[in-house]
Amino acid sequence: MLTFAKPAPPNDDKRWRLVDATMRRHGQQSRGLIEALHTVQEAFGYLDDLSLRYVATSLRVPLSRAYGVATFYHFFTLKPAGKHTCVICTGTACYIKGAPLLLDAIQKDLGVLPGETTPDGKVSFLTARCLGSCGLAPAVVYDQQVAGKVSAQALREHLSQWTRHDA
Amino acid sequence: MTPSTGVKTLKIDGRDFSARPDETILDVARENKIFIPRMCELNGLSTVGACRLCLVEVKGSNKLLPSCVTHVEEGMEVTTTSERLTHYRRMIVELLFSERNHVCSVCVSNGHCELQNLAQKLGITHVRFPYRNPKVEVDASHERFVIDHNRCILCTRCVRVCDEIEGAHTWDIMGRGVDAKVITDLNQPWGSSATCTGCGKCVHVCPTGALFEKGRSVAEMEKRRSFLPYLTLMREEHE
Amino acid sequence: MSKQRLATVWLDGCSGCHMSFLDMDLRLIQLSEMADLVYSPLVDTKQFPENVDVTLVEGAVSSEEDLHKIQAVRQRTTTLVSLGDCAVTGNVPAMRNPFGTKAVCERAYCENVTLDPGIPDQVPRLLSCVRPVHEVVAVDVYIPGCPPSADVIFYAVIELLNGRKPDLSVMTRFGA
Amino acid sequence: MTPDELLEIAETERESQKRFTHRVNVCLAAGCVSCQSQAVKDALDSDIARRGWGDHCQAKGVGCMGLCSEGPLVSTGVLTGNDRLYKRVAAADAAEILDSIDGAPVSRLRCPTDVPFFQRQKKIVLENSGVIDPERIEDYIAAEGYQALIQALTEMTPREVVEQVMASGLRGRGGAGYPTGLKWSTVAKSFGVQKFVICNADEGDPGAFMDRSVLESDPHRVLEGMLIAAYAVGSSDGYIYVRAEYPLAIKRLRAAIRQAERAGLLGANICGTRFSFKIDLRLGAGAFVCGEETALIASVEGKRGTPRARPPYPAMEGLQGQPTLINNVETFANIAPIIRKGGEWYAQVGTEKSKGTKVFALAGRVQNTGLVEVPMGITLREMVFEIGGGIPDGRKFKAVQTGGPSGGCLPEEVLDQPVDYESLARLGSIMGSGGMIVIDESSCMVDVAKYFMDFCMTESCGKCTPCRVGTYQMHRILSSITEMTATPQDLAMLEEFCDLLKHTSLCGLGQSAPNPVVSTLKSFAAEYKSHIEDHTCPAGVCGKQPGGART
Repeated sequence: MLTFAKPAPPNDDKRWRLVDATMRRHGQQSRGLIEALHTVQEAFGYLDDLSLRYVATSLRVPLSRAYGVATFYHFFTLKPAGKHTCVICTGTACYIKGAPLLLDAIQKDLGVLPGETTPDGKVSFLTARCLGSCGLAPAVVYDQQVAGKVSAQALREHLSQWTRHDA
Repeated sequence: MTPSTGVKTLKIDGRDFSARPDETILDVARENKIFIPRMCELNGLSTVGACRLCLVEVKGSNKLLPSCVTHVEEGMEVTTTSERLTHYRRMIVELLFSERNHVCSVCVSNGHCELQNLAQKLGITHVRFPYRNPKVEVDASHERFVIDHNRCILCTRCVRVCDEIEGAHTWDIMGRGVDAKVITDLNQPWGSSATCTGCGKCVHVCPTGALFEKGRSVAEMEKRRSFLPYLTLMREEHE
Repeated sequence: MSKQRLATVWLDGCSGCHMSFLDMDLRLIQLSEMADLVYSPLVDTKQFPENVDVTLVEGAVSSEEDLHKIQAVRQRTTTLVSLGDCAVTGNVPAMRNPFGTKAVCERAYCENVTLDPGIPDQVPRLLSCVRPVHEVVAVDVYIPGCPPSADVIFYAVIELLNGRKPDLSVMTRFGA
Repeated sequence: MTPDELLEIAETERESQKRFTHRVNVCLAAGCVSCQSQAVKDALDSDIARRGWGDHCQAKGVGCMGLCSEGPLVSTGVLTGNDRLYKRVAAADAAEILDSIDGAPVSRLRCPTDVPFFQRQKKIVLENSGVIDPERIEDYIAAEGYQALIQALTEMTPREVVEQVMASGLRGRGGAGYPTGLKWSTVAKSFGVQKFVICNADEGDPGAFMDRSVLESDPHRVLEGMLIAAYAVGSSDGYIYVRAEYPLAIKRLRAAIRQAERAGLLGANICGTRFSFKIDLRLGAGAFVCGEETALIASVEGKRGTPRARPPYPAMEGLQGQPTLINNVETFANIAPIIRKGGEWYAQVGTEKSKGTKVFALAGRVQNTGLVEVPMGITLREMVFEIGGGIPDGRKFKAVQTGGPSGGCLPEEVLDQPVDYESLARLGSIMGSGGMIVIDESSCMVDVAKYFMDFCMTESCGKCTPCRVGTYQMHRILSSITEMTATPQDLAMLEEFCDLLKHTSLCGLGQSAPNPVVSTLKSFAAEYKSHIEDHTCPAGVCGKQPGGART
């Protein structure tokens, strides 16, 4: 009978143990792919070819399918994030209450489009479909911290703190 | 004569047919030479009901049903062609043309292309919607084959034949929506794929000139598909 | 009955459709009995005249000149015909669209030029996007094909001159 | 756990709670947390300790109190009947609130509760929300939690459970409104070696946060609903498919599952019966289409979340090809009270065809934004002008959007219509999952339609042609209208696309993608006209604001 050996982690980075644990929890089955990718992203910040290949071969998922899954879901990113992240909520309530002004402000100030990181790697600019904080529209997430009723002015000030003196 | 147990009788375009319960409307139509347009369906591959060209009207249902995945039912009355269906089919084909860069005049599959033929069959003389003109690549890294994404209609026949018949699963879809794209392995050049066996089945099931053999010039790429139902049958016999 | 007024226009195309038009050979004489060719690259009229019954347009709309020309043609024509794939779909000229005008001009006038490279300013300015004729002005009849055969053109023109709207999908197709 | 043990826990918990004659509830749901309510709770805790009040006074973290726009919300005196609600509370206000606990309320922070926003609500799903501590199972049990489960397991047959759900008239709260009892009965009757129960917590509608609030405020209620469903249909495996964008909800769900397992309410031989059920979490990863049942199943299986043709329906062939029951969070949250009080009790609330209550996320240009639960049949006008408190800043009402990207925009003329499945559908919108966005005259309806089309375009999975390319073409036309370059022919083409997508798309996303366009074309045709014919935007949005030029 054909035997299948689970590949060894690509390197001795300890974070692979977390990924291994998730894959084990799902019985090394292909259905654990998305959960494994979540763990990779949590541990490493993003998914790259190395991790995709490792997860895919460990779970016996075709490479193209793993890549297809990783790019289908917008929560996954294939590029490392910047030092800070700024997520603008573009849910309906936020849109009605001025999210477009925030998008405009951030695009002008940082010169990047949603999903991009500034060339100096300081700030990643993302949009979210709805944070579920509609009561606080328009909402922005600065490095995991949700801020409500954000004005373009407040956003600009926050961004300039990140870009000005960044220790 | 009464049909034996399990056999269903149905009407397609006013004509009576009998069918096995595991057959789809499209299966019955095909057996009886009734043409229903389709792009994603190919005899011998699993069905996905994605292109929406094979939608038909079924009496008693207010929804249009994809004939490739809809199983026959006793007493079903199917209409395969109507003004409404033709209108929708035309729009769908026009959408396919508008999505990428289909330039029939310089295409390897000119004259042998399912999309081109269907457009003519549906009486499409122009595309009413603006072309999207996306910038997509041509990958000629494989030693024998080329993929030109400009001509891909995302029917996923290549994905399915590679997975279901060849068993390599080199192809899949990345991204989503209008930005979706067929890829090999980790979205790497086809020529560098470790899983591709170079069997060329994907090339031959591709309905357009998106997948072709190197060295073919305009209108020279004719595809061979007769192997497919044969392989599929062989496979089922072994299972 | 006075003769009808026929015109042909050449926008961004290879002139293959006009060649195909000429391929009608002897039938051109038959055509000339029904209509006068009042404007065409094949005749010497400088200005597109008023009151044209049928105009065949070859080529896509690529430059500002094309745009102005086709707008004038539309105004002065009763039945406007998109002749051939360039007019109908954009075809080969439109293959530049995904790349943008700047990159295309640089490739054409600089990268591939060894002697005195540089983007000229005396040629008509390119539009940012090559478009089929019907995206710019209303079109009445479409004759796809690259080029449509002389038979198709002859059939279409005769039908139009006789006041009928031909169904050409059975005779020709994209890329034919 | 036996029924008696459960009652004992409830009793012990109630007793220990009685000790606290004074209680300060602090909202720790995501809305208030993002306004620093945790700091308020911490300040209260340390002040209580400093005062040495620990034996009789407690600051308790609770779930959503509803009026999210005025957070952080704090309430006192809930048990004594002398309840007071405070709004926009800061950590610095802690001492003042504690000082006033037996005296006059702190008037500058006081939020009146005798207003329609609170008075017009009827709470079934949210009965524990803002009252119990979502992180403690004992608190849930003390509030009659898991009683319905025990009742079902020990006193009812699975069939009787289904019958009660049927009798309640409950319909799926995820959007389509399919009768829940019927779905349960189909799964119960389907044959499979294994059956699955899935809770759809992939709340994807932009502008909807009902499910998030329920999960954050009362996670055990959802588990209990799933347990009862599993018993009724004969399932032993459950999944909760929850958005990764809801970290707090995930954290509380994980904790709740652990607690329930420890208490013997999840796992093998629950309450000493032969019924076993386990629940696992699956994180969504940002794909709206996964709200569609078959796409959700694909995603739970670790695949791309693309829908497939139905039939076969998941109730017959779902996860791993087995019969699968999929209900959304709010649907499951309704189950425990239905079993506890009976289907007929539930059916008394609401309208003839839409029973019970519905939770709405009220947001947009309205005075009071937040979470409300109202009986079905309430009018749109009551929702917007009484509960919502009308439009702020002296502006004029323009439309109310329900059902998210699959719904429609309803104008002033229909405000007196009742909110129920049939009425909303008749008006050209849908109930949807419960997002209700109020739009005033400062918004352009073409721009709003474009916003939703942009959403559908980027969320289209790309599998079927009409949705993949059609949404792109529709978005292009809407953009040209907002850029004042569209022609009347473009408008006609837009209508053709509406028809095409509705009738030929594979799944609900594509089929309903035209709804916002159709409904605005119907009620706000003049706005489209003035963009196209007069090249002006009546609301002054298009061509000026960045919103008008977004791609």
